[in-house]
Amino acid sequence: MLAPTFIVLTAVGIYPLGYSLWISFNDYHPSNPSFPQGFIWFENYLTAFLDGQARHALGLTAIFTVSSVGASLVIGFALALLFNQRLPGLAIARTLILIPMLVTPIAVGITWRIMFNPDLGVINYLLGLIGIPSQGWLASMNQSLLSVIVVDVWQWTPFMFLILFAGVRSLPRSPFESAAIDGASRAKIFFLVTLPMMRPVILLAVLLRAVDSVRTFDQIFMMTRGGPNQTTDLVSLYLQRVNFKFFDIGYGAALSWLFLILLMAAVIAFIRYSGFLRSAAEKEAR
Amino acid sequence: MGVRIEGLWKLFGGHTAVRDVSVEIEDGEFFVLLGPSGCGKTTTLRMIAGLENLSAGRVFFDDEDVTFFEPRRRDIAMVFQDYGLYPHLSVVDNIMFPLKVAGVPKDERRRRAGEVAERLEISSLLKRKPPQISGGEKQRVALARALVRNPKVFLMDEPLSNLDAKLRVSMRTEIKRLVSDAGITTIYVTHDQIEAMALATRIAVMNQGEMVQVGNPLEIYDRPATRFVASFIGSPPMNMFDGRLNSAEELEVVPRFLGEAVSRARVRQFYEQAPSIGGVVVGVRPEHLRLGASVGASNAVVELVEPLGQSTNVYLRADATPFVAVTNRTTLQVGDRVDVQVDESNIHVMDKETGRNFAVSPDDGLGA
Amino acid sequence: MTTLPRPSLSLPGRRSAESPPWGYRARRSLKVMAVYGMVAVALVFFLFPYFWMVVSAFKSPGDVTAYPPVWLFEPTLDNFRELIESMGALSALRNSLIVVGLSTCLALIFGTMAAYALARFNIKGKETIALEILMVRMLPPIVSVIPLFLLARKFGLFDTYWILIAVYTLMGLPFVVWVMRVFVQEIPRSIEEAALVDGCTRLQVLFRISLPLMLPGLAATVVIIFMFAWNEYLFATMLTSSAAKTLPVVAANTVKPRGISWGLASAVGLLMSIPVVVLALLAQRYLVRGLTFGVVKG
Amino acid sequence: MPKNLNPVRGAHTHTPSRRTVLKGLGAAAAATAVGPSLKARAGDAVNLNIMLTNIPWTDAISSTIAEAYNAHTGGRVTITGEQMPYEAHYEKIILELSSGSSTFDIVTSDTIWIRQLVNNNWVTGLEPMKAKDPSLPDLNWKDFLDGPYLFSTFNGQRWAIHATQSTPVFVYRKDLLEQAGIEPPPLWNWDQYLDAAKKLTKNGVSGTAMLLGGQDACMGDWMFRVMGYDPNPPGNDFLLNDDNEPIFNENDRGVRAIERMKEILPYCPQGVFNFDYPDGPPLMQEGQAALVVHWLDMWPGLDDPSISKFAGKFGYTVSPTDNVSQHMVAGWGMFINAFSEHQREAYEFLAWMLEGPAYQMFREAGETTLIYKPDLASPEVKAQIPLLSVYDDINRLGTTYTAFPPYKVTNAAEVQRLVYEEVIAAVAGDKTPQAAMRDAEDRVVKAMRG
Repeated sequence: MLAPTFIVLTAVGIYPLGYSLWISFNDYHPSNPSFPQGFIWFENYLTAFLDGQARHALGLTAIFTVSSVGASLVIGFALALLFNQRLPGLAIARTLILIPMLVTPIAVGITWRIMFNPDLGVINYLLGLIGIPSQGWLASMNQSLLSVIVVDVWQWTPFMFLILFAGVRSLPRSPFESAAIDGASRAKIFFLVTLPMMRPVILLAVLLRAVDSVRTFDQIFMMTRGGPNQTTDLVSLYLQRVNFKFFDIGYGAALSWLFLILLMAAVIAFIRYSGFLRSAAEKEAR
Repeated sequence: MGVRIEGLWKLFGGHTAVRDVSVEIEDGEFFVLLGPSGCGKTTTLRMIAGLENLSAGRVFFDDEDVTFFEPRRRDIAMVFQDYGLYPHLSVVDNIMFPLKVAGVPKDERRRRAGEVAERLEISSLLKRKPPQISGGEKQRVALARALVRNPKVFLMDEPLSNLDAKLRVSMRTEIKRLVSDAGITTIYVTHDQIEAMALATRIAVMNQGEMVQVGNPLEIYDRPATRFVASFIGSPPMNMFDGRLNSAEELEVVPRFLGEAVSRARVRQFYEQAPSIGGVVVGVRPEHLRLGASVGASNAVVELVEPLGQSTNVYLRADATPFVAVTNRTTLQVGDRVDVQVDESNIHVMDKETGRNFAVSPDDGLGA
Repeated sequence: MTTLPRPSLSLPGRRSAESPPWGYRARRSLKVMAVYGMVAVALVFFLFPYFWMVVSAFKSPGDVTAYPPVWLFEPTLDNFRELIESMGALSALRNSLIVVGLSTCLALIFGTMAAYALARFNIKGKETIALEILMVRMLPPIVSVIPLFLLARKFGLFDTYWILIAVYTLMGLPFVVWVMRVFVQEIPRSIEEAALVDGCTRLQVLFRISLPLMLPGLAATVVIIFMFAWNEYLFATMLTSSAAKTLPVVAANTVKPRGISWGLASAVGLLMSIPVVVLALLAQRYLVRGLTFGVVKG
Repeated sequence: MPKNLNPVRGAHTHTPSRRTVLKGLGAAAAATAVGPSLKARAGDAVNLNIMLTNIPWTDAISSTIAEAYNAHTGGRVTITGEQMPYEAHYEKIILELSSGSSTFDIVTSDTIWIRQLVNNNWVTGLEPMKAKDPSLPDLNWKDFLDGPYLFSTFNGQRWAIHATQSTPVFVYRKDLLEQAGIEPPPLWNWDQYLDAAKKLTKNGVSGTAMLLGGQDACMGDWMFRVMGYDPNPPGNDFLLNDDNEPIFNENDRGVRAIERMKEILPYCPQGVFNFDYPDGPPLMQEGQAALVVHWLDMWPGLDDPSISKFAGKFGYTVSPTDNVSQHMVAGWGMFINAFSEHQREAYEFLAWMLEGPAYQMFREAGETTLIYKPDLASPEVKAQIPLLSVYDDINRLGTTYTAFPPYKVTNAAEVQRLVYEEVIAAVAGDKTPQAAMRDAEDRVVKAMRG
């Protein structure tokens, strides 16, 4: 019964991976046959270690991922608690709030680019109405990263919310009532009971979001293409440039592999450190 | 500490879960709220705990109005049906939790938790987490957590219902011992009448949101105020038969021997209480039926015999109407004809419509 | 024994006329107002951009770039007309439906089978498998797009439905396996064993007994993998040309070098969001449950 | 990578000829009619697939022109076009053609990528085709502007028919200049431009605008300024000399161009660092900027009252300059894919295009960068597209044409990107202009390996 999955995985997943691993040891410029081509051992990897732009992109990606996931965790959690109230109308609002994650990232990028336009966009217009001076947003080197983070938070907080909400909903009620009766204040209940009990769900949501977040491409490409002055030049955008602007496919593959290894190391560290899979497995065993 | 509730109401949307419940519970009492599921007993308890907002009414602890106090300000302890343990904390941390949020120093916390754990014989579990221990052990931990802080009032919401039958009995006696040792006012919710009888100093029977009778266990058993109470308490349940009070003279009921057992004077007494009412329900507890060897006037046939060791349930039929009797060991066999007798004082006659028991006078066990 | 009230036969309303003190009610309604206030803020933040997109889809080129923005305008369907008439949105829509629909089905079937196997038969190293599945999700798509392009060329799959279907099936598989494994585990073995005793074959058990029980999980999974495939752009643009072009490519095409066709872009965004939003609404009851991947059992 | 170096395969020249015979369309072709191939039997319909981008003249190809040509061939040849976003066009060309794909028979391409197509033998030269097969129709170039020759000719050979020609145009708001008491420019130098930008910045209107967010657009902004400083031998591009050595900062002209950009930065709209081609027109239509210098083909619709608030208030002239009278040209060409199975039909189609009416259809589809002389001579067309008046100024000032810089190198996209990154870093103030130019030179030299 595993066979079809295995076949698809091999044909569409493993084969391209193997191919790109091989290519990463080559100098390969399909755009320019007059360039040297062929097997060059680890030269691409060595180049990558000296590549300041790659380091820059990695740093930006780290900031982007940590702040975007962090912000959507906080907002998503707040929303999950908010929507856990039993009040009329909240069910509809809860459904409506899911819309951002359903919209095509391409369209999301274009729409926000329109709205963020410092001179013609509706956001600066609305801010102007309440007396806030207009901002550069995507065009400002200080705000561009923040702006793309805002968009990422906008689009994916609903996803985070959905997972966290499911978690909050499935929590047993009695420990909270115990805590209330045992004399704990609201804040203490939140920090001593809610948060620890939500831990596995939070870890899962963070893991899923982080893994998706580091790959974010479409929206940012539509909004800034890595600019201005490379202030939003995340790894995914840099990889796209190396592969599709410079057509340095071998180097692009090497960068991708290094990135993938780094990411895997981070994920494994996260899983080991947090005991996430272990606790899930324990749960399963019961 | 005494607990007094006055005119408690709880409405959920259009549904009335608790309807004008008032009761006064004395200091040190073991008070049981008994009733079928959905009768409002748990809601009442939760309103006393402050976990549920009340629609109307007042809650007093001694003479202090705590109606609008948050649970944490009421100085109470509660044991939940599913124990309400913190799954992420070890047993000892669970027990210490109330002390921790109260700001008790760490050494003191450890000492007190250790003492309570000792008393409940769970000292060997302290390092484990709730998912790793059994239901009975969880129950003890929950009790320990409740006891550790010496609360003024002890609330228990069906604490034994998730345990298996044997454990339930042993925990029951244990709870009674622990609570009476501590002398803490306890309010205990259950749907199990045996549990209620065994534990309570007083029982309040609830049905459809109303408190229908309050009294000590034997009062409730012997003098059920309504048809509901009569049928809810006792196992096997009270035999009930449709009947009519045709006049001040005659109680008509099938099987006939029941009607015949009631004296004219007593029929009149019933009739005077409600002259206009025709339909009644006649009830008699199985153990109040005496089975005599058939001496000519046998009026019933044995249909089934269930020897339970201690006692025997005998299923009978008389005048085409089935009923059950409880006797000591017997040699009766299926098909035997027997003579069934009953004392007039053990026959309950209840209003078919309102359910009121005419055999119990208004001031009989129900107070003023 | 103290004075106790008689069993009360009073009608509702008698005592309830006595209402809680003002302070108590006010505090509660303040809290409710605060909740609604925060919900309103959240709704504005999460819905305004979508609202703006919907509004822009019906604006004429002059209105859509107008500054200050116009709120009242004469709605026009020109954007949709242009999408269909000159940008091939209809055929792209058809392609998208075929490709995404088929790949969603395949991923569901294969993934559920794999999940069933993983959950039911004792396979060692479940933790490793879960990790590997996660890895597939982490792959930057740019790593595999060029090899896949060459592969597609070699086997004549370029610009056909098949290559995209294969890619999207792979994209969806990890998700399906992960979610469905949990749902399989939640089906009591005894139900299946009862069916076996009753004379079903293993396959019949799967299709008649287990599958219906897994439906909520399947519903949630469908929405998520459909959404990801439906919105996928990089592979769609690299592995197709005219014949199998899907909607995201059309969407990207609305960014014209001489001016973003803001109206067109909004129209295509709106058009594309409709099926996903409808699906999500239909399955939203299951979404909450399906998305916790067994970390919590809901 | 082994490539098919023979641009024209026998089978493909022969079969179509036979088709033409049967259609009775070319007597000369009858001589070469040989064995039929299974693939393309006589009388079979042929479909020409064309790689397009999303601009008006390519819209025309897949609609009105396709219809007209289909009618012209009696239904034998159909034309289909696939539009690529401009952003994805380059990568699509490389992926397609480097893998020897015959998906597209004709490929449209921006000037700067031409060398890539030619050097890699991915496209078939038009003149060699004609030389090999004299039965092919003549190509009629005489009705077109001279500029495009610059970028479609290599080694004395024609590689494409040119579709458009773009050139820098200086767009200004006539009304605002008048209000500020500024004499409108026939030809300004950069000091005059800066001065005007300063004066025009007020009341929410920026004096000028640049498009610094796009690789090509920003390079344009910089190059307009670079070329204003030193005379260049005609035909030299401003980026590399004939030995592919960087010359863009000769005599510090690159540095000075960056300094110019920094000088006008305060008089630009806020979004300037993220603006690319698409952001330009709405900005001007809404009246957010008063002056701009940019490619002619990127400013359509300014005089269309249905989308522009300031229609009719724009003036157009040549780009400011200090002491040179050269004018850059760039544009798009249509190439025949060397791997196409319908090269002959493709050639015939291009030849038919050059007859003229197709270019009128470009205009009807909204194209503003016209190269068809009869169109340019028509007063109605000029009234309809006031932008075209820039050609009059070019002629009046006697400027000469020069091609847009990186067209001479094979990896033009990469070279352009490297220079762009350095220019933008300097404009943003991350580096001094001198350091940026030094770095740019280093990186370009490295990128020229092989």
